[in-house]
Amino acid sequence: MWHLKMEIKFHFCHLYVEGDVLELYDGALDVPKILKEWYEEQAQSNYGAYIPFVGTVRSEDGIDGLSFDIYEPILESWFALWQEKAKERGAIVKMAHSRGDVMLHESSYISAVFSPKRRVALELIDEFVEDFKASAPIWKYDLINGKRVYAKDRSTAIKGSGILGEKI
Amino acid sequence: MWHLKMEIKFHFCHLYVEGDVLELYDGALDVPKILKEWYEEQAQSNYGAYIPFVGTVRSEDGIDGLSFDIYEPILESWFALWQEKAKERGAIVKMAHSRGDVMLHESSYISAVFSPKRRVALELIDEFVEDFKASAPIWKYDLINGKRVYAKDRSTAIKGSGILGEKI
Amino acid sequence: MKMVRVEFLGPIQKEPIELEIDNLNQLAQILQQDESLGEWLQNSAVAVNDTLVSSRDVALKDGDKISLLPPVCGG
Amino acid sequence: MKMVRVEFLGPIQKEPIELEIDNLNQLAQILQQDESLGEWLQNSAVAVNDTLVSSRDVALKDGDKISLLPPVCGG
Repeated sequence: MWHLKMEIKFHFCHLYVEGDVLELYDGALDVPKILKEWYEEQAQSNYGAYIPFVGTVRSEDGIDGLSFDIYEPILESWFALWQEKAKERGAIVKMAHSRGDVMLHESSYISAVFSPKRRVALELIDEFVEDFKASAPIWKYDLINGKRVYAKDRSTAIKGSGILGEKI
Repeated sequence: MWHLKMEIKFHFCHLYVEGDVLELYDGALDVPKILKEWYEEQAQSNYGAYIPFVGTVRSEDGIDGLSFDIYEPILESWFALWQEKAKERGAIVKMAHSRGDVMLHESSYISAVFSPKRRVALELIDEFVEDFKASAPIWKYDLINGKRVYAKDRSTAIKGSGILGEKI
Repeated sequence: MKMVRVEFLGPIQKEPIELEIDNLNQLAQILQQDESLGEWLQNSAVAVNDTLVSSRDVALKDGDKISLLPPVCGG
Repeated sequence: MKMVRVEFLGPIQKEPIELEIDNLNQLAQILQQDESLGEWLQNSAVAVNDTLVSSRDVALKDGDKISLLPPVCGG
Protein backbone atom coordinates (compact mmCIF):
# COMPACT_ATOMS: atom_id res chain seq x y z
CA MET A 1 0.00 0.00 0.00
CA TRP A 2 1.24 3.42 -0.91
CA HIS A 3 1.00 6.52 1.19
CA LEU A 4 0.65 9.62 -0.86
CA LYS A 5 1.24 12.77 1.14
CA MET A 6 -0.07 15.85 -0.55
CA GLU A 7 0.34 19.40 0.55
CA ILE A 8 -1.69 22.01 -1.20
CA LYS A 9 -0.90 25.63 -0.53
CA PHE A 10 -3.37 28.32 -1.45
CA HIS A 11 -2.12 31.79 -2.20
CA PHE A 12 -4.87 33.00 0.06
CA CYS A 13 -8.02 31.55 1.52
CA HIS A 14 -11.43 33.12 1.97
CA LEU A 15 -13.77 32.02 4.73
CA TYR A 16 -17.14 33.64 4.07
CA VAL A 17 -20.12 33.80 6.40
CA GLU A 18 -22.59 36.53 5.45
CA GLY A 19 -19.97 39.13 4.72
CA ASP A 20 -17.61 38.07 7.46
CA VAL A 21 -14.29 37.16 5.94
CA LEU A 22 -10.93 35.82 7.08
CA GLU A 23 -8.18 36.20 4.50
CA LEU A 24 -4.64 34.82 4.80
CA TYR A 25 -1.96 35.98 2.39
CA ASP A 26 1.61 34.89 1.76
CA GLY A 27 3.74 37.97 2.53
CA ALA A 28 2.69 41.60 2.95
CA LEU A 29 -0.90 42.78 2.61
CA ASP A 30 -2.05 45.07 -0.20
CA VAL A 31 -3.77 47.39 2.28
CA PRO A 32 -5.46 49.86 -0.13
CA LYS A 33 -6.85 46.95 -2.18
CA ILE A 34 -8.22 45.07 0.84
CA LEU A 35 -9.74 48.20 2.44
CA LYS A 36 -11.39 49.00 -0.91
CA GLU A 37 -12.72 45.48 -1.48
CA TRP A 38 -14.23 45.26 1.99
CA TYR A 39 -15.77 48.74 1.66
CA GLU A 40 -17.30 47.85 -1.70
CA GLU A 41 -18.52 44.42 -0.53
CA GLN A 42 -20.61 46.14 2.16
CA ALA A 43 -21.59 49.17 0.11
CA GLN A 44 -25.26 48.22 0.02
CA SER A 45 -25.51 46.59 3.46
CA ASN A 46 -26.65 49.74 5.25
CA TYR A 47 -23.85 49.80 7.81
CA GLY A 48 -23.20 53.31 9.09
CA ALA A 49 -19.70 52.71 10.47
CA TYR A 50 -16.65 50.95 9.02
CA ILE A 51 -13.51 50.79 11.17
CA PRO A 52 -10.44 48.95 9.92
CA PHE A 53 -7.36 48.54 12.12
CA VAL A 54 -4.17 48.23 10.04
CA GLY A 55 -0.97 46.88 11.60
CA THR A 56 2.32 47.83 9.95
CA VAL A 57 5.84 46.56 10.66
CA ARG A 58 7.81 49.21 12.56
CA SER A 59 11.54 49.70 12.31
CA GLU A 60 12.90 49.02 15.80
CA ASP A 61 15.66 47.01 17.45
CA GLY A 62 17.47 46.68 14.13
CA ILE A 63 15.05 44.19 12.62
CA ASP A 64 14.69 43.77 8.84
CA GLY A 65 11.09 42.66 9.16
CA LEU A 66 8.82 40.14 10.83
CA SER A 67 7.75 36.63 9.96
CA PHE A 68 4.57 34.80 10.96
CA ASP A 69 3.39 31.24 11.50
CA ILE A 70 -0.36 30.68 11.64
CA TYR A 71 -2.25 27.65 12.87
CA GLU A 72 -5.28 27.94 10.65
CA PRO A 73 -7.78 25.46 12.15
CA ILE A 74 -7.86 27.26 15.50
CA LEU A 75 -7.63 30.72 13.90
CA GLU A 76 -10.77 29.84 11.95
CA SER A 77 -12.71 28.68 15.01
CA TRP A 78 -11.54 31.75 16.96
CA PHE A 79 -12.75 33.93 14.08
CA ALA A 80 -16.07 32.05 13.87
CA LEU A 81 -16.71 32.90 17.54
CA TRP A 82 -16.09 36.56 16.76
CA GLN A 83 -18.51 36.39 13.87
CA GLU A 84 -21.14 35.24 16.38
CA LYS A 85 -20.27 37.95 18.90
CA ALA A 86 -20.43 40.60 16.18
CA LYS A 87 -23.71 39.25 14.81
CA GLU A 88 -25.35 39.50 18.25
CA ARG A 89 -24.59 43.21 18.12
CA GLY A 90 -25.77 43.66 14.51
CA ALA A 91 -22.22 43.94 13.21
CA ILE A 92 -19.79 41.97 11.07
CA VAL A 93 -16.04 41.46 11.35
CA LYS A 94 -13.37 40.91 8.70
CA MET A 95 -9.73 40.02 9.06
CA ALA A 96 -6.65 39.66 6.87
CA HIS A 97 -3.22 38.45 8.00
CA SER A 98 0.14 37.64 6.45
CA ARG A 99 1.93 34.29 6.49
CA GLY A 100 5.71 34.27 6.25
CA ASP A 101 7.89 37.33 5.87
CA VAL A 102 6.76 40.96 5.97
CA MET A 103 9.41 43.65 5.69
CA LEU A 104 9.75 47.08 7.37
CA HIS A 105 6.89 49.50 6.67
CA GLU A 106 4.82 46.75 5.06
CA SER A 107 1.56 45.69 6.69
CA SER A 108 0.78 42.24 8.06
CA TYR A 109 -2.61 42.64 9.70
CA ILE A 110 -6.03 44.20 9.18
CA SER A 111 -9.09 43.70 11.35
CA ALA A 112 -12.29 45.53 10.53
CA VAL A 113 -15.78 46.03 11.91
CA PHE A 114 -18.91 47.12 10.05
CA SER A 115 -21.85 48.15 12.22
CA PRO A 116 -25.04 50.19 11.92
CA LYS A 117 -23.98 52.21 14.96
CA ARG A 118 -20.88 54.19 15.86
CA ARG A 119 -20.59 53.11 19.52
CA VAL A 120 -20.89 49.42 18.73
CA ALA A 121 -18.23 49.76 16.02
CA LEU A 122 -15.78 51.64 18.26
CA GLU A 123 -16.18 49.18 21.14
CA LEU A 124 -16.09 46.10 18.95
CA ILE A 125 -12.90 47.01 17.05
CA ASP A 126 -11.12 47.54 20.38
CA GLU A 127 -12.27 44.21 21.84
CA PHE A 128 -11.67 42.35 18.57
CA VAL A 129 -8.10 43.65 18.16
CA GLU A 130 -7.21 43.07 21.83
CA ASP A 131 -8.58 39.52 21.82
CA PHE A 132 -6.78 38.89 18.54
CA LYS A 133 -3.52 39.89 20.24
CA ALA A 134 -4.19 37.67 23.26
CA SER A 135 -5.69 34.61 21.59
CA ALA A 136 -5.18 34.24 17.84
CA PRO A 137 -2.82 31.30 17.16
CA ILE A 138 -0.18 33.28 15.30
CA TRP A 139 3.53 33.32 16.14
CA LYS A 140 5.78 36.24 15.37
CA TYR A 141 9.51 36.16 14.62
CA ASP A 142 11.93 39.03 14.18
CA LEU A 143 13.97 38.87 10.98
CA ILE A 144 17.54 39.73 12.03
CA ASN A 145 20.52 39.13 9.76
CA GLY A 146 18.52 36.60 7.74
CA LYS A 147 17.50 34.66 10.86
CA ARG A 148 14.04 34.10 12.28
CA VAL A 149 14.03 34.85 16.04
CA TYR A 150 10.85 34.08 18.03
CA ALA A 151 9.46 37.33 19.52
CA LYS A 152 9.16 35.70 22.94
CA ASP A 153 9.10 38.87 25.03
CA ARG A 154 6.19 40.37 23.06
CA SER A 155 4.17 37.14 23.04
CA THR A 156 1.25 36.29 25.32
CA ALA A 157 0.38 32.85 26.70
CA ILE A 158 -3.12 31.88 25.58
CA LYS A 159 -5.65 31.80 28.45
CA GLY A 160 -5.57 28.39 30.13
CA SER A 161 -1.96 27.68 29.17
CA GLY A 162 0.25 25.44 31.28
CA ILE A 163 -2.04 22.48 32.03
CA LEU A 164 0.55 20.00 30.78
CA GLY A 165 3.23 21.60 32.95
CA GLU A 166 1.42 21.16 36.27
CA LYS A 167 2.99 18.40 38.34
CA ILE A 168 1.03 15.14 38.52
CA MET B 1 -16.08 103.56 -4.79
CA TRP B 2 -16.97 100.07 -5.95
CA HIS B 3 -17.59 97.10 -3.77
CA LEU B 4 -16.56 93.92 -5.48
CA LYS B 5 -17.86 90.86 -3.67
CA MET B 6 -16.04 87.70 -4.63
CA GLU B 7 -16.83 84.20 -3.61
CA ILE B 8 -14.26 81.58 -4.36
CA LYS B 9 -15.19 77.95 -3.81
CA PHE B 10 -12.54 75.29 -3.69
CA HIS B 11 -13.38 71.78 -4.69
CA PHE B 12 -11.57 70.68 -1.59
CA CYS B 13 -9.10 72.20 0.82
CA HIS B 14 -6.06 70.67 2.44
CA LEU B 15 -4.79 71.83 5.81
CA TYR B 16 -1.42 70.24 6.37
CA VAL B 17 0.57 70.15 9.58
CA GLU B 18 3.22 67.43 9.61
CA GLY B 19 1.02 64.78 8.10
CA ASP B 20 -2.13 65.88 9.84
CA VAL B 21 -4.72 66.74 7.25
CA LEU B 22 -8.27 68.10 7.15
CA GLU B 23 -9.98 67.64 3.79
CA LEU B 24 -13.40 69.01 2.85
CA TYR B 25 -15.11 67.77 -0.31
CA ASP B 26 -18.25 68.82 -2.14
CA GLY B 27 -20.53 65.74 -2.05
CA ALA B 28 -19.71 62.13 -1.21
CA LEU B 29 -16.18 60.99 -0.30
CA ASP B 30 -14.16 58.63 -2.48
CA VAL B 31 -13.38 56.38 0.49
CA PRO B 32 -10.98 53.86 -1.14
CA LYS B 33 -8.98 56.72 -2.67
CA ILE B 34 -8.71 58.67 0.58
CA LEU B 35 -7.83 55.60 2.68
CA LYS B 36 -5.16 54.72 0.12
CA GLU B 37 -3.70 58.24 -0.06
CA TRP B 38 -3.45 58.54 3.71
CA TYR B 39 -1.90 55.06 4.01
CA GLU B 40 0.68 55.89 1.36
CA GLU B 41 1.43 59.35 2.79
CA GLN B 42 2.47 57.69 6.07
CA ALA B 43 4.09 54.59 4.54
CA GLN B 44 7.58 55.57 5.69
CA SER B 45 6.64 57.29 8.97
CA ASN B 46 7.10 54.17 11.12
CA TYR B 47 3.59 54.17 12.57
CA GLY B 48 2.53 50.69 13.63
CA ALA B 49 -1.22 51.30 13.73
CA TYR B 50 -3.57 53.04 11.28
CA ILE B 51 -7.26 53.24 12.23
CA PRO B 52 -9.71 55.03 9.97
CA PHE B 53 -13.36 55.48 10.98
CA VAL B 54 -15.66 55.72 7.94
CA GLY B 55 -19.20 57.10 8.28
CA THR B 56 -21.72 56.08 5.63
CA VAL B 57 -25.29 57.35 5.08
CA ARG B 58 -27.81 54.73 6.25
CA SER B 59 -31.23 54.20 4.76
CA GLU B 60 -33.69 54.94 7.56
CA ASP B 61 -36.86 56.97 8.13
CA GLY B 62 -37.43 57.21 4.38
CA ILE B 63 -34.62 59.68 3.73
CA ASP B 64 -32.99 60.02 0.30
CA GLY B 65 -29.71 61.17 1.79
CA LEU B 66 -28.13 63.74 4.07
CA SER B 67 -26.82 67.23 3.54
CA PHE B 68 -24.17 69.09 5.50
CA ASP B 69 -23.25 72.69 6.33
CA ILE B 70 -19.77 73.28 7.71
CA TYR B 71 -18.40 76.35 9.46
CA GLU B 72 -14.80 76.02 8.41
CA PRO B 73 -12.96 78.55 10.61
CA ILE B 74 -14.03 76.82 13.82
CA LEU B 75 -13.70 73.33 12.33
CA GLU B 76 -10.09 74.19 11.55
CA SER B 77 -9.31 75.44 15.05
CA TRP B 78 -11.07 72.39 16.56
CA PHE B 79 -8.94 70.16 14.31
CA ALA B 80 -5.76 72.06 15.20
CA LEU B 81 -6.40 71.30 18.89
CA TRP B 82 -6.72 67.61 18.04
CA GLN B 83 -3.46 67.73 16.14
CA GLU B 84 -1.85 68.94 19.35
CA LYS B 85 -3.52 66.29 21.49
CA ALA B 86 -2.44 63.57 19.05
CA LYS B 87 1.11 64.90 18.86
CA GLU B 88 1.48 64.75 22.65
CA ARG B 89 0.80 61.02 22.35
CA GLY B 90 3.14 60.50 19.37
CA ALA B 91 0.24 60.16 16.95
CA ILE B 92 -1.31 62.07 14.06
CA VAL B 93 -4.93 62.57 13.03
CA LYS B 94 -6.52 63.06 9.64
CA MET B 95 -10.07 63.93 8.69
CA ALA B 96 -12.23 64.22 5.59
CA HIS B 97 -15.83 65.44 5.45
CA SER B 98 -18.46 66.19 2.85
CA ARG B 99 -20.16 69.52 2.22
CA GLY B 100 -23.65 69.52 0.70
CA ASP B 101 -25.58 66.43 -0.34
CA VAL B 102 -24.53 62.82 0.22
CA MET B 103 -26.95 60.11 -0.88
CA LEU B 104 -27.83 56.72 0.67
CA HIS B 105 -24.91 54.30 1.05
CA GLU B 106 -22.42 57.02 0.16
CA SER B 107 -19.89 58.15 2.78
CA SER B 108 -19.62 61.63 4.26
CA TYR B 109 -16.99 61.30 6.96
CA ILE B 110 -13.60 59.74 7.66
CA SER B 111 -11.45 60.31 10.73
CA ALA B 112 -8.17 58.47 11.09
CA VAL B 113 -5.37 58.02 13.58
CA PHE B 114 -1.79 56.90 12.93
CA SER B 115 0.23 55.92 15.99
CA PRO B 116 3.30 53.89 16.84
CA LYS B 117 1.28 51.93 19.39
CA ARG B 118 -1.95 49.97 19.22
CA ARG B 119 -3.46 51.13 22.55
CA VAL B 120 -2.90 54.82 21.81
CA ALA B 121 -4.48 54.40 18.37
CA LEU B 122 -7.56 52.56 19.69
CA GLU B 123 -8.15 55.08 22.48
CA LEU B 124 -7.47 58.12 20.32
CA ILE B 125 -9.82 57.14 17.47
CA ASP B 126 -12.64 56.69 20.01
CA GLU B 127 -12.04 60.06 21.68
CA PHE B 128 -11.50 61.84 18.36
CA VAL B 129 -14.72 60.51 16.80
CA GLU B 130 -16.81 61.17 19.93
CA ASP B 131 -15.50 64.72 20.30
CA PHE B 132 -16.09 65.28 16.60
CA LYS B 133 -19.73 64.27 17.10
CA ALA B 134 -20.13 66.57 20.10
CA SER B 135 -18.15 69.60 18.98
CA ALA B 136 -17.34 69.88 15.27
CA PRO B 137 -19.32 72.80 13.76
CA ILE B 138 -21.18 70.74 11.16
CA TRP B 139 -24.95 70.70 10.70
CA LYS B 140 -26.82 67.74 9.28
CA TYR B 141 -30.06 67.79 7.32
CA ASP B 142 -32.20 64.88 6.14
CA LEU B 143 -33.04 64.98 2.44
CA ILE B 144 -36.75 64.11 2.22
CA ASN B 145 -38.78 64.63 -0.95
CA GLY B 146 -36.25 67.13 -2.23
CA LYS B 147 -36.34 69.14 1.01
CA ARG B 148 -33.55 69.75 3.52
CA VAL B 149 -34.81 69.08 7.08
CA TYR B 150 -32.50 69.92 10.00
CA ALA B 151 -31.70 66.72 11.96
CA LYS B 152 -32.59 68.43 15.24
CA ASP B 153 -33.23 65.29 17.30
CA ARG B 154 -29.84 63.80 16.46
CA SER B 155 -27.93 67.03 17.07
CA THR B 156 -25.95 67.95 20.17
CA ALA B 157 -25.60 71.42 21.68
CA ILE B 158 -21.93 72.39 21.79
CA LYS B 159 -20.52 72.56 25.34
CA GLY B 160 -21.19 76.02 26.82
CA SER B 161 -24.26 76.67 24.68
CA GLY B 162 -27.07 78.92 25.87
CA ILE B 163 -25.16 81.91 27.25
CA LEU B 164 -27.20 84.33 25.14
CA GLY B 165 -30.46 82.76 26.32
CA GLU B 166 -29.88 83.29 30.05
CA LYS B 167 -32.10 86.06 31.40
CA ILE B 168 -30.34 89.33 32.18
CA MET C 1 -20.30 101.60 21.25
CA LYS C 2 -18.59 99.15 18.90
CA MET C 3 -19.84 98.09 15.49
CA VAL C 4 -20.04 94.28 15.38
CA ARG C 5 -21.49 91.73 12.99
CA VAL C 6 -23.63 88.84 14.22
CA GLU C 7 -23.90 85.68 12.09
CA PHE C 8 -26.38 82.85 12.52
CA LEU C 9 -24.91 79.55 11.36
CA GLY C 10 -26.32 76.28 10.03
CA PRO C 11 -30.06 75.81 10.37
CA ILE C 12 -30.79 79.21 11.96
CA GLN C 13 -32.45 80.80 8.95
CA LYS C 14 -31.52 84.37 9.66
CA GLU C 15 -29.43 86.88 7.76
CA PRO C 16 -26.39 88.42 9.51
CA ILE C 17 -27.01 91.67 11.37
CA GLU C 18 -24.79 94.63 12.25
CA LEU C 19 -25.15 96.10 15.72
CA GLU C 20 -23.62 98.82 17.88
CA ILE C 21 -22.98 97.25 21.29
CA ASP C 22 -20.23 97.04 23.91
CA ASN C 23 -20.66 93.54 25.26
CA LEU C 24 -22.51 90.24 25.06
CA ASN C 25 -25.02 91.24 27.76
CA GLN C 26 -26.29 93.90 25.39
CA LEU C 27 -26.36 91.37 22.57
CA ALA C 28 -28.39 88.95 24.73
CA GLN C 29 -30.88 91.73 25.55
CA ILE C 30 -31.34 92.58 21.87
CA LEU C 31 -31.60 88.99 20.61
CA GLN C 32 -33.97 87.93 23.42
CA GLN C 33 -36.48 90.41 22.00
CA ASP C 34 -36.32 88.73 18.59
CA GLU C 35 -39.06 86.07 18.65
CA SER C 36 -37.89 84.60 15.33
CA LEU C 37 -34.90 83.15 17.20
CA GLY C 38 -37.16 80.89 19.29
CA GLU C 39 -35.09 78.39 21.27
CA TRP C 40 -31.86 78.98 19.27
CA LEU C 41 -30.51 81.26 22.01
CA GLN C 42 -30.92 78.45 24.57
CA ASN C 43 -29.15 75.78 22.54
CA SER C 44 -26.54 77.70 20.54
CA ALA C 45 -22.90 78.20 21.35
CA VAL C 46 -21.30 81.61 20.80
CA ALA C 47 -18.00 82.45 19.13
CA VAL C 48 -16.27 85.83 19.04
CA ASN C 49 -13.94 86.09 16.06
CA ASP C 50 -14.20 82.31 15.60
CA THR C 51 -13.22 81.48 19.17
CA LEU C 52 -15.91 79.88 21.33
CA VAL C 53 -16.68 81.79 24.52
CA SER C 54 -18.17 80.28 27.65
CA SER C 55 -19.55 83.41 29.35
CA ARG C 56 -20.99 86.79 28.39
CA ASP C 57 -18.10 88.43 30.19
CA VAL C 58 -16.30 89.44 27.00
CA ALA C 59 -15.40 92.96 25.88
CA LEU C 60 -16.09 93.68 22.23
CA LYS C 61 -14.03 95.68 19.74
CA ASP C 62 -14.97 97.42 16.54
CA GLY C 63 -15.28 94.94 13.71
CA ASP C 64 -15.73 91.87 15.91
CA LYS C 65 -17.60 88.94 14.40
CA ILE C 66 -20.00 87.09 16.68
CA SER C 67 -21.32 83.69 15.54
CA LEU C 68 -24.19 81.62 16.90
CA LEU C 69 -23.63 77.86 16.50
CA PRO C 70 -26.75 75.74 16.95
CA PRO C 71 -26.59 72.00 17.91
CA VAL C 72 -24.22 70.06 15.67
CA CYS C 73 -24.25 66.64 14.07
CA GLY C 74 -21.33 65.90 11.78
CA GLY C 75 -20.47 62.53 10.40
CA MET D 1 -4.87 2.68 25.10
CA LYS D 2 -5.64 5.07 22.28
CA MET D 3 -3.28 6.06 19.48
CA VAL D 4 -3.01 9.86 19.37
CA ARG D 5 -0.80 12.35 17.57
CA VAL D 6 0.85 15.26 19.39
CA GLU D 7 1.87 18.35 17.42
CA PHE D 8 4.11 21.20 18.59
CA LEU D 9 3.15 24.48 16.95
CA GLY D 10 4.95 27.70 16.09
CA PRO D 11 8.37 28.19 17.68
CA ILE D 12 8.49 24.82 19.50
CA GLN D 13 11.06 23.17 17.27
CA LYS D 14 9.90 19.60 17.69
CA GLU D 15 8.53 17.04 15.24
CA PRO D 16 5.06 15.55 15.89
CA ILE D 17 4.97 12.34 17.92
CA GLU D 18 2.52 9.42 18.04
CA LEU D 19 1.66 8.03 21.47
CA GLU D 20 -0.55 5.36 23.03
CA ILE D 21 -2.29 7.00 25.98
CA ASP D 22 -5.77 7.29 27.51
CA ASN D 23 -5.78 10.83 28.85
CA LEU D 24 -3.93 14.11 29.24
CA ASN D 25 -2.50 13.15 32.63
CA GLN D 26 -0.52 10.44 30.88
CA LEU D 27 0.53 12.93 28.22
CA ALA D 28 1.71 15.37 30.90
CA GLN D 29 3.76 12.59 32.55
CA ILE D 30 5.44 11.67 29.29
CA LEU D 31 6.15 15.22 28.12
CA GLN D 32 7.44 16.33 31.54
CA GLN D 33 10.26 13.80 31.10
CA ASP D 34 11.27 15.43 27.79
CA GLU D 35 13.86 18.05 28.71
CA SER D 36 13.92 19.45 25.20
CA LEU D 37 10.49 20.96 25.90
CA GLY D 38 11.95 23.27 28.55
CA GLU D 39 9.36 25.82 29.66
CA TRP D 40 7.01 25.20 26.72
CA LEU D 41 4.78 22.99 28.88
CA GLN D 42 4.33 25.86 31.36
CA ASN D 43 3.37 28.50 28.81
CA SER D 44 1.58 26.54 26.09
CA ALA D 45 -2.14 26.06 25.63
CA VAL D 46 -3.48 22.66 24.65
CA ALA D 47 -6.03 21.78 21.98
CA VAL D 48 -7.66 18.41 21.37
CA ASN D 49 -8.84 18.08 17.76
CA ASP D 50 -8.39 21.84 17.34
CA THR D 51 -10.52 22.77 20.35
CA LEU D 52 -8.70 24.42 23.25
CA VAL D 53 -9.09 22.58 26.56
CA SER D 54 -8.73 24.16 29.99
CA SER D 55 -8.07 21.07 32.11
CA ARG D 56 -6.42 17.66 31.78
CA ASP D 57 -9.77 16.06 32.51
CA VAL D 58 -10.39 15.02 28.91
CA ALA D 59 -10.95 11.45 27.64
CA LEU D 60 -9.05 10.65 24.46
CA LYS D 61 -10.16 8.59 21.44
CA ASP D 62 -8.19 6.77 18.80
CA GLY D 63 -6.91 9.20 16.19
CA ASP D 64 -7.19 12.31 18.36
CA LYS D 65 -4.89 15.19 17.51
CA ILE D 66 -3.36 17.10 20.44
CA SER D 67 -1.70 20.43 19.76
CA LEU D 68 0.56 22.55 21.95
CA LEU D 69 0.22 26.29 21.31
CA PRO D 70 3.04 28.43 22.74
CA PRO D 71 2.58 32.19 23.50
CA VAL D 72 1.14 34.09 20.54
CA CYS D 73 1.74 37.48 18.98
CA GLY D 74 -0.24 38.16 15.83
CA GLY D 75 -0.54 41.52 14.12
